[in-house]
Amino acid sequence: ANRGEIAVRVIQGLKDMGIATVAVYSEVDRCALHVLMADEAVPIGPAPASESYLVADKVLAAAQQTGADAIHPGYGFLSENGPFSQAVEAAGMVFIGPTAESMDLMGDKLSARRKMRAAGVPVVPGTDEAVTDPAVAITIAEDIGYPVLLKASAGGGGKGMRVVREPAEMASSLRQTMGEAGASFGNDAIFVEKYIENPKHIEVQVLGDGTGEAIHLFERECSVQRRHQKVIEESPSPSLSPQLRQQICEAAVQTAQAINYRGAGTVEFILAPDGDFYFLEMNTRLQVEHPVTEMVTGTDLVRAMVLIAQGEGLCYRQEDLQQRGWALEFRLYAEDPSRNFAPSIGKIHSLTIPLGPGIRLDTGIYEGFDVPIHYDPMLAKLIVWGEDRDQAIARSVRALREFTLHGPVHNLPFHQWVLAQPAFRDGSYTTDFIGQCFDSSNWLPPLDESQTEALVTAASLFEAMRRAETTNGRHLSCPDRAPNWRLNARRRMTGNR
Amino acid sequence: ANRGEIAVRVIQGLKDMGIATVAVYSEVDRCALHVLMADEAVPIGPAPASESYLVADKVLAAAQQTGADAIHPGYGFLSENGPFSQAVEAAGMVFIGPTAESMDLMGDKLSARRKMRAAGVPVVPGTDEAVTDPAVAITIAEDIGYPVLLKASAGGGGKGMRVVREPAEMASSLRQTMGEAGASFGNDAIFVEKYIENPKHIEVQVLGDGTGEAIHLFERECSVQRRHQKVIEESPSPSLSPQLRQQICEAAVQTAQAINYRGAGTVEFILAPDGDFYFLEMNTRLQVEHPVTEMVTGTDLVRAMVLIAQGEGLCYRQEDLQQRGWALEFRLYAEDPSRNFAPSIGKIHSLTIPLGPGIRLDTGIYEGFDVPIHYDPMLAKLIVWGEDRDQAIARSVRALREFTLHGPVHNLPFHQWVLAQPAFRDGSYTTDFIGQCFDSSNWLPPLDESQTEALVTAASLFEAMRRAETTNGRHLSCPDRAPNWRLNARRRMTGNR
Amino acid sequence: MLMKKSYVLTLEGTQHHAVVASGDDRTEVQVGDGPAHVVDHYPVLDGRAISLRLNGRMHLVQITGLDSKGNVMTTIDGWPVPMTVMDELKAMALESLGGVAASGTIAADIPGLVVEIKVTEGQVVHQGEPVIVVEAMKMQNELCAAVGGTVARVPVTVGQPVNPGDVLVVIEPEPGG
Amino acid sequence: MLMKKSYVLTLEGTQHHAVVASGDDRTEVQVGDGPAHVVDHYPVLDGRAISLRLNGRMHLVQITGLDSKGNVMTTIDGWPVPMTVMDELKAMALESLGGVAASGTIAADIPGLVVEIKVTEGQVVHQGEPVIVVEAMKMQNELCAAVGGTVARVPVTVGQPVNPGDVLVVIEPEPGG
Repeated sequence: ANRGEIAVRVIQGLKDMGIATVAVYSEVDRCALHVLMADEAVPIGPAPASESYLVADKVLAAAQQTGADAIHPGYGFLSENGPFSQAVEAAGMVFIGPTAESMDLMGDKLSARRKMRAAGVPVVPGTDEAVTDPAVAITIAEDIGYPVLLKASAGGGGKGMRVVREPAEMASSLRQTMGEAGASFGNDAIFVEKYIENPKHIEVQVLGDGTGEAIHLFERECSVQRRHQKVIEESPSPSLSPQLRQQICEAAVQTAQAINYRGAGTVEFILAPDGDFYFLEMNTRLQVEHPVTEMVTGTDLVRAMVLIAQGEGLCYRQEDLQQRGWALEFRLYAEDPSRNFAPSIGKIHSLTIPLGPGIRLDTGIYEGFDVPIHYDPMLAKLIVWGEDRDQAIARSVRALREFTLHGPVHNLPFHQWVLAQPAFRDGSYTTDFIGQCFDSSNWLPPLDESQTEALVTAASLFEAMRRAETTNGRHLSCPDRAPNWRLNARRRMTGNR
Repeated sequence: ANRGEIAVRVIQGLKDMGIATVAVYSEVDRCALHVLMADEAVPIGPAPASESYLVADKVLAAAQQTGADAIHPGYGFLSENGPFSQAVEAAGMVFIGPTAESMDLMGDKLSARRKMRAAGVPVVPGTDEAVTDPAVAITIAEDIGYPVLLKASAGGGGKGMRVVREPAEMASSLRQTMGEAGASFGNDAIFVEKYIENPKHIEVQVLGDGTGEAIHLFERECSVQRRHQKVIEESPSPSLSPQLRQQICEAAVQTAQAINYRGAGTVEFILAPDGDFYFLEMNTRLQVEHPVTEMVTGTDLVRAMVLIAQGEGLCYRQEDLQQRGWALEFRLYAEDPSRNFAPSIGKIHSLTIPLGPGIRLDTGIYEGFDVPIHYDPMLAKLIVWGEDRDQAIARSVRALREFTLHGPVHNLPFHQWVLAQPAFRDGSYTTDFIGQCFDSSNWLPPLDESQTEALVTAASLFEAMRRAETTNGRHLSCPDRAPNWRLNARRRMTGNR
Repeated sequence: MLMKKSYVLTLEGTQHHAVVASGDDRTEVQVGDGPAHVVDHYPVLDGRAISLRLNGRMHLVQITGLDSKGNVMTTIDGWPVPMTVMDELKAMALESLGGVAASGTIAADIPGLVVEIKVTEGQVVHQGEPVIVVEAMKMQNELCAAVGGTVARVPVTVGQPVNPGDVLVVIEPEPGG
Repeated sequence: MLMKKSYVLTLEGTQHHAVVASGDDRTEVQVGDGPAHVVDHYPVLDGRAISLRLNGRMHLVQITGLDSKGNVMTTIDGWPVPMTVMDELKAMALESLGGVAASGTIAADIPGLVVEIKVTEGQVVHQGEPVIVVEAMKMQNELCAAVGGTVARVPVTVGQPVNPGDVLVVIEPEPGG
């Protein structure tokens, strides 16, 4: 019940288990890759997600109509929607994910904080109750020390947060944050917590069997973020000592056990410069960045989720799991780094995919696909594995040079930029890294002479050949006469002869 | 100093180490993928390998002209040519491979037999001396028991071998084999060894530092062969018990140590149905099927070779190496299984590559490339990793369905056929498997109704659209008017709108 | 208005018939004597394949045109299947050329107007003899008898607009015609 | 015989000039005022890219034509670089249209024969005034002044064959021409 690369990933995972697949799609997604790859596909309405992918009833109907036994929600859309998972189970189907209770509990930051504190998991110093009175907020702030963060209990994705650095700001900030929260999440509960500067984002992949059994698949570091969104993730984290790794992974397992978590989940922590870590939130779904964990631990999380949902419990034992090598994930976004990462859309005119050792590509696009405006601009994920971090980085540089896309503006060059930064190379980067180091007006390295000569030569030759064709009576550069079909006949003369 | 997928693999491996690369190419290979990917490229003559890739002087000159520090020979061509490696070193460059002594020793089956027997490695019962007199051969045969195999000491690739089942055949067989050997290998030395029926081909990857230090990277099974050539390889082997695995791997290490082997090599064994195994030969180069070992052990053999060549010794310790999961390799050959695997050539009109978890593709081709007649018909290798053999097989089925190629006739469907065979599924297959089970005249499964309907519908629509274009005044199906350039303009209307 | 066209396809040695009726808004396909239904289809993968949705089931058919003679290479579920596809008339023509007993049915090749009918029912015609003229885009196309025989039916009249696939003249082949 | 053509390219905000001289057997390219040399180049990746070999170094340039106005998207070493490329005349035309001081140099657009010279050195011409006629494939192409000014040179004579890029007339633009 999803679209794009995650739907493709899930379909591939199910096929790898010999399970038949049904895709759902909105009007603009008839030719999306997940639809092309599925065994069956059901249209569920107009392009806007609110009229298709987010409409529980339509997804349910599609599943019933095709006689599906279970629904995998992917991420986003209905993946963390308690009522939907209940409806799926009420309809006699299996929801491949956690219980509605777990979702609701973790969906509310305040209830999650309370639960975790009770379970002995460290949480960021602050309140466990909603605050409405600035005076109260100020007392708390004095108590835990400025700066503090005002956070919407129902918030997420970086929205509904505000830093307060001195008492004077408190009243207005509180008012504004409550306003936003009420507007965006229909819940204006706000709480106060210590604002940790230059933190790292460390998260731990967990699997739970729903009866209190839980294991971890080690950590991922996702501190490379722009606008509070992850763009590059890696596993292991370069920031954890073996001891710290063990502590943080154990805390994650505690978290999962405390709520009898079922399925795959991610416990997110915030790691302070002083080495203290605090529970941030738990994502009760498969994560975008799950492949780095799969590459390093040699596992298949989709398979694990399905087996758990089938009641077969955990397919791994903690003692059998270990990290081997290093994996990096680069999210390919249709966005313009030079324009503050503004989203871009359009047809994929040309796509060259990196191949060879240590390369995995999870993609939702293909050459000729037209990227619609209506959804997340993430097109694909390049995952690179290496024996160690240095090799993984070197291999990533190679892969990003092989990886080309003409069509929407995209962020592949941005990834090359990140790989060249000392703060990334030495692993010291924090979630403020991009904000501090990236200058959108001046980040592209100038072309060297040989590159410029090559480009000038190539473009002239291109134009000369194009012109030669045109004057031969064919008007290739005139779109309205472009044929619909790429016949071999047309291709016979392209290429290398 | 090679071409095709292995040259691409080596170039990628070197780039992953930050090392600049120089490709050599024959006249027909100017647009081969290894040339496109290299930093520099040097033409070394006409298409026939005997006038280009096999000419040591030309390769050397190219290396010197570009100031190369070292040469990686890949496999085939000059990779096991002692004089070449000596010439490279004489020219003050590094040959990334073993010493000429090792190559020569292992290149001669008789000297290899003697050496191995001395080193305590089990060899197939037979003679260690050349035989010319039928009478002598018969005595030996009586001694070790029929059937026996007459083998050319300089033979290889399944040539220069003859099975003798009774004394009466000996004289003529011996004469013929000597004749063949003299003609094909310029050396008519023949020896007699026991012929083992229904054997399995097990080989062990080894790394040696050249001073007697050697380690193994576990086994590969390569019993799926047609015309004595491997088509599918896997690691681990489904045929080895842990004990047997240990014995055979230790024998391989003994072999490498016995000759102070330097670099990456493969010790091939023949495994008899009764569980006995015998030394067959040692390949003193990187093997086609090395990726299955890399996937299972999490290593990079090209990197290991380079580090050894740089004098940094072995980059792995035996105790750190272990097998994780299961890997299968499928060789994509341009050949027609229905016509006794006769080679095919031609332009790659259309290529769809499998992606997603557990998939690796090492390729020497791309869409638009024209497969030349002059070289090995192997175009690419699909390597599939799974947590266990069942998952690896299921995933391979999925990947082979995603993998399509229009152009030369190829063997991807043949791989699907193999995966469906009980003898392969249960791992009991031997090197005689294809010969015994494959009926070239009747192996393609009939299409089911829905597939037929889909094809008929698709082809009719295809023809209808093509016709529509033609009558619109464009003559797409007329090659001589095909444009040289695939402009976006032409592509704008293709795809999904 | 739907424009109909009949195709003869050969795969795995068997012949199949299909009728494609395409309009501006939709395309109907009829395979064999099955029902004609609207087909949910799109060219995808930059023109390398057609995506078909046949009663809910998805089929991704890779297809490459090899020449203008209707030889195409297709792949479905990873199995390569060579096919030939041509419109019915061409098929007939080839048959008659091939000496195989050709059909006596003459159908329209292009959409147009019947401007002249050179034969009447019962008349004897020889193979290759012009029997009817269809005008399209100011061009007169003379259609000839693929076989010799007796004119059995002429289901059209002068001035009548016809679409590709419409039967114009039916000839009863004479023995060995 | 080589057919020459001059191009004006813009990338990263700077303008570059290149001359492509193509014959049946080889193609020479001259970038800026560097030497013209034979370029080892092939369209590859099914037309998605050009493979260049410039004194031994390999460059794989992905290139996609975006329109007929010379806007192309290129990628080299993983860096996307938008460019515009157009032949010199078109560039001039655009410049003059853009009101920017246009060049007074008029060069041949197509290979042909000079059939008429409408001006003499020293003569004053107005922008848009026809100055020379080149015939190619039985078609007379009248070339006009991109700027007004005084004719400085007419390096060709009637009856002379010219190739694209050859200078035909040079006009000394008048201030603000």
